[in-house]
Amino acid sequence: MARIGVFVCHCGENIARTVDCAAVAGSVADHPSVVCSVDYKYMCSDPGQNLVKDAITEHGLDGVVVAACSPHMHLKTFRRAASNAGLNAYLVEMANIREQCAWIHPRTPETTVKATDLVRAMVEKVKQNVPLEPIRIPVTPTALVIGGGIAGIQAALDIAEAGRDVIIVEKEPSLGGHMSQLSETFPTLDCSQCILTPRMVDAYQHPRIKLYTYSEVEKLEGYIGNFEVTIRKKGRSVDIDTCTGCGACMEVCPSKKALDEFDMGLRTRTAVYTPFPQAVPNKPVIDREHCLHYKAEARAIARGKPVKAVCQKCAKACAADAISFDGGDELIKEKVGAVVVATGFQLYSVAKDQPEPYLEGYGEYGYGADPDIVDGLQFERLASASGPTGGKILCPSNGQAPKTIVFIQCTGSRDPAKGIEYCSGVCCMYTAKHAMLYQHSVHGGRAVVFYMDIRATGKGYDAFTRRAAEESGAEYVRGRVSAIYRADGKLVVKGVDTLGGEPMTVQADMVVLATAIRPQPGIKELAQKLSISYDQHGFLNEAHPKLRPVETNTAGIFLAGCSQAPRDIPDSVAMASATAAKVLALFSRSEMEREPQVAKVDQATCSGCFHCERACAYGAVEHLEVKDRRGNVLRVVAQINPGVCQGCGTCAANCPSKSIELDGFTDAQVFASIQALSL
Amino acid sequence: MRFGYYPGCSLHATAREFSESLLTLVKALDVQLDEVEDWACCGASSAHATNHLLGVALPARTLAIAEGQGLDNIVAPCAACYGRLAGAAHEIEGDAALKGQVAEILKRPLGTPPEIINVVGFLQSLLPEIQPRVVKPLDGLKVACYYGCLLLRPHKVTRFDDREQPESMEQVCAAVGATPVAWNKRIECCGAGFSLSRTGSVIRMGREILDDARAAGAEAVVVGCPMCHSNLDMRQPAMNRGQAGAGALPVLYITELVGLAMGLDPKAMGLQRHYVSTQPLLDRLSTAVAVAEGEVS
Amino acid sequence: MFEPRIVAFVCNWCTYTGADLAGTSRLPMATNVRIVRLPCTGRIDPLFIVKAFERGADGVIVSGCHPGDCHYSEGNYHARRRFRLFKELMDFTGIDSDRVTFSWVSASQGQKWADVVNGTTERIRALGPFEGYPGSEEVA
Amino acid sequence: MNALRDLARQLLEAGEVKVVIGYEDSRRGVRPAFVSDPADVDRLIFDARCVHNLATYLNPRRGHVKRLGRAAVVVKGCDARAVAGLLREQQIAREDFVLIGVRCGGVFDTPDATGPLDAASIAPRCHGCTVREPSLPEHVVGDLPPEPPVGRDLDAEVARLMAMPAAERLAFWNRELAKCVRCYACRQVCPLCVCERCIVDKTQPRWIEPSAHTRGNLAWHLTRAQHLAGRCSGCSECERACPEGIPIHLLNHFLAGVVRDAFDHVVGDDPDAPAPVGAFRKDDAEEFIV
Repeated sequence: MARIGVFVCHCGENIARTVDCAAVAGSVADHPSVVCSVDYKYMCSDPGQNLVKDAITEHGLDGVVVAACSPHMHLKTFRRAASNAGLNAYLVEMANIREQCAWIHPRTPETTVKATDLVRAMVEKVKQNVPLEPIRIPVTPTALVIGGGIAGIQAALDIAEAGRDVIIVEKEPSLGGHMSQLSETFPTLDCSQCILTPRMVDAYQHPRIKLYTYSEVEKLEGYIGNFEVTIRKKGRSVDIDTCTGCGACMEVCPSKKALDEFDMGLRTRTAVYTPFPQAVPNKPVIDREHCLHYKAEARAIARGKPVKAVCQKCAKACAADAISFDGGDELIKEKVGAVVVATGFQLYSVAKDQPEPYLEGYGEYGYGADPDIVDGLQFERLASASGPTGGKILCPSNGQAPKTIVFIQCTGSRDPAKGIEYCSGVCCMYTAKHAMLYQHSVHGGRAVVFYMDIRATGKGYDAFTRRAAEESGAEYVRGRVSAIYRADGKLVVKGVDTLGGEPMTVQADMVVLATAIRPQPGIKELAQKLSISYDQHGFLNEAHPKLRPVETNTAGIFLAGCSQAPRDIPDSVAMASATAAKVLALFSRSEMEREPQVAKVDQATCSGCFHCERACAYGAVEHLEVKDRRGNVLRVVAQINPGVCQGCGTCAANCPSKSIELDGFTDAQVFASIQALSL
Repeated sequence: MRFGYYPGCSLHATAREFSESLLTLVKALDVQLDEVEDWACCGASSAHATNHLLGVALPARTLAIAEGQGLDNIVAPCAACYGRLAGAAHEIEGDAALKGQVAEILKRPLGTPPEIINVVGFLQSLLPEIQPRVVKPLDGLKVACYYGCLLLRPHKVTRFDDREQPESMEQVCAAVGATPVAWNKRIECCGAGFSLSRTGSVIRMGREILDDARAAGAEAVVVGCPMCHSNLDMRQPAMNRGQAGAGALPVLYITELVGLAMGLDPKAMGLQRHYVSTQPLLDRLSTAVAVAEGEVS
Repeated sequence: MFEPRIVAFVCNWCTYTGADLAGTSRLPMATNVRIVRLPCTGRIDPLFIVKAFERGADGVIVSGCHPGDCHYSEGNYHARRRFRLFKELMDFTGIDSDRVTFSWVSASQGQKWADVVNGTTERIRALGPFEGYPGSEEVA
Repeated sequence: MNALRDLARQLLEAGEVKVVIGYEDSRRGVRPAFVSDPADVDRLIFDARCVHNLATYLNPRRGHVKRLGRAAVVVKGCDARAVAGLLREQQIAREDFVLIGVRCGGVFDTPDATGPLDAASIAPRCHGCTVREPSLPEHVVGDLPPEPPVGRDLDAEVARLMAMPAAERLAFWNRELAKCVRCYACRQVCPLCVCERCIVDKTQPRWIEPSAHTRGNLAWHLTRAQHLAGRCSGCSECERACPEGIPIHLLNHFLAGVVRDAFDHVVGDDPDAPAPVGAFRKDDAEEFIV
């Protein structure tokens, strides 16, 4: 016979105001399995918890029902208390008589009846509970950081500095990400390269950081603490160990027409190239799309002809003999315990062709086809000392300094008609920065900024935008731009000044569009590989918008920077450090404990139809061969890997013979609840 | 080929040449237009400015009649008519309650409205018929294709062409041998219905359009809307007044242009009705043709 | 007035949390609904509903995360297929499928939960006791 | 028929199989035959009375058949769907048995039928048959008989029931299901009821009441139908086996329609085709969910 204790909480007046707690305790006391039933003002307080603990000892309880608030609030509290008193934590359940009873009903007899029903149902459930032990899982204390921009670098350095191993996978040939393209940074106007390069070098040289550049994540298997990642190391054609970085290959390369990605297409580069002078590792890579040899090879293969060596001047010029045209992609497997996703962003483009059906370009801006209409990152390159103009702000069309420049904020952002309704967060700030950089570069020039609102909420941000408007002399016009076209050699910008209530036209030499921040291309495919979710735009979903902002719903995978939402540098770095803290907490023990809410298969009755396997989103179902003594396979049945199982119970419901039980929500427990509640 | 046809009021009055050129053209193309019986005014632009329900019910009546007549589509050459008919169809399709209300007022059942086709889309679809019949290619006549507002807007109603960078008129003009120029005021408003109430504004707006067309080297402006035509044609002397170097710029309906390329009689198409004389243009074209033929022979 | 007995099978992450939010927001609700908390709608076997009716419930609510929001990414999609079959089968056998409300209520939709609870209660109240459930007379 | 017997003899003599499972005549019509001796192959027949779905003998639950050794099973095109189902669910391995396909011109409702195969006597499952020539078996024998007559259409039966007021439909099923004596012949004959232990035999907890009353009967038949949704091969052997004549196959047939309309899936004889069980589409219709 079960010996169950019931503890009804008043929650001060929160429950007692509408529920007659004493009556609830009294009526449940009659239940044949209940050996003690009490009510108390604050069950979660120390004296309240002691009441539970004492009753466990005194009555030898084998089950506890606490009727109080939501189990989301205090189930852990009471399970811990019971555990301290020697009762298995999983023999404790809560009846939610606050949020789902007292707070939504008036003080009527029905409310008390409902509370009693909920408690009785929980008593019936607890009778079916069995002791469970937390699942212990070994942890591989190595972190995988996807993305080598500022967020990825920060997370990697924080983790490595704490003495744990880190693997960085960066898609591009160099670390650095978009931050390395910026000229100066707001709100201090310090040089981006100057603050970033040392961190890149630190990461590169750190003994605990292993760096895979020009590589992507191919596959992630396993579960928290025990992932196995497959990394696709793209064929670089340059052996970075023997390469001295002398640059002789680039001097001889005849293919010079590839648009330079780092300079946002504002100049061209050779097919063998180092993305930028401070690249880490500072070793070139051969871009196979533009290399004459690889182009010839692709053509030969397509026509079914033999492959012959073409050009290969770089290899001949290489004194270190580091260039080879033989190698292809390489797949590398690594074991990791946690993953930080820091894949960053791309800019929305105003062009006609859009990557998503819901996005639309800006036909009214001529789809941005005019060379003197640039986006924010292009302007960064024009303003950067290492950029194509050596830091002089010049019109791409004619190399002249723009006497009048127009900045248009919220291009794409906050514009549902174009498909993006969110605020990109950083454009108000960088446009202010751009306006200042322009005024420093082109003396006496006119800068006009079209804005919708100025959102400058960070530390020192508002003062910064004010400086742009009030000291640098940028004309801030609150309004939108309806058309840009070229007439008489000028870019005619037609807009409206909504504060002045007048349409206005600016004859400009250059227009800078603060285009929206979007997640990296391929983010959805990556998310699917990692089994994490993303929103309609492809930004990765955090587990909770406020309380778990850097975690995902997949245990052991964390988010930093623009992969989750538009972020500026300080926010990205803060997020990165937060993920590092989460990773380090996970790595602080050699084993981690997990709630034992997992599915189990009754192998005696399993018929091996594997409907469970088809329904499992986590791949937790394995095949187990049942053998006789001579080793002959009799049957193949399902088996669930408790480390992978997340405890949803979809397999249990899909099992036709009900041979799968979900601990914590077993058939017996659910059945008992239904029986008690339906009558 | 057969199409449903809604002439609308303008084509019987100020835009007679639009009607004449269209009908001459379809005759030459062997295309039959079935006029909607007992059609009424589309309501533009006073009805929808006065009473929303009236603004929908007026064109909806025409749609219902056409549907009853078994017409799958209606060619509405006037851009304003096109806008009102397509707008009404869009509104009643998206709002069952409104549809019921309108059906109640009209005392007619409303099913699926016919497809509404504007004059540019109509000609585009007929290009395979038109091109073999082009006997007087326009010798690269530089034309400024002027869309105005109503062919394209609101885009969710018209779903026609690119709303900001359209190409359809250029396509049609190029197909008959004209050279569309690249210019900037293609989709600007001409002032439309303010022609009488705020003439000054209309003159200013029209002047900007014509100036831009001239700057781009256009020899003629091509339109698909009676309102645009009357503003740019009838008021052109006022627009050109005091403008140094502002020569008269003929404003042609796109149907007229296509008809000229097909060698149709300018008079039958009403080209003599224009305020800005089309004669210099016709002379230039016939010289060009004569030269071309001379070379051949 | 007839007070129906309604059992709700809800997922822990969206609807249960939404129901808690309804409580925190003090949204008034009928007292007729009793919640059975499950990890996911994917855990719900139609037999749960059958059992509730057999046992005397007059109505049932099934509710979980909206498609795409499932805490376990796919559980609700599997559930949706199961519910489709069960619902159609109820109709085919003549068991009033109006006795069951299938809904998606997210953790932020406290008001929607209150509407589902009150709406279902009103509907079931109007339908009266579920005497039509086969063999329900055999319970007592 | 000679081709069938020759093939059976060949397979037995070569030792390729230990038993051929086919049909034979008896005093009470056609019945399944188990032929292990090549001398006995002349017992084997195939005609329109061969209604049985012999795929059920491949169901791994039938240990006694398994013990006879490697088998060759005679299957009609429709029966092959059940074999495909067993393969799809990894209940059997293709190399463990041989299939002898027979070309079919439709079968009677019962194995002891006499008289001509006509609209009245043909089994409803033959309606709109597209698998008269089986594709799964490695051997296919016999000539293709003439096109079968058009008979009863179960879709029409479903439509007739759905046209009734719900209360009348409930009364119909109440009346029918009240007859169920819970003999489980429907389950035993089903080639696709593969569970080691049927849910109805699970006692802790007891989801489906075992005694033969309306309540438990309904739970049983609802569950059986759902467990077969998207899997049922449509052979209607369950209904033929029912001693009470309950139209239980209608439930399966109805759900097959739901699976077709809602999940865009029709059960076929390709073992590698994906099944709608344990699957979903993100855009599955959900108009019934608020």
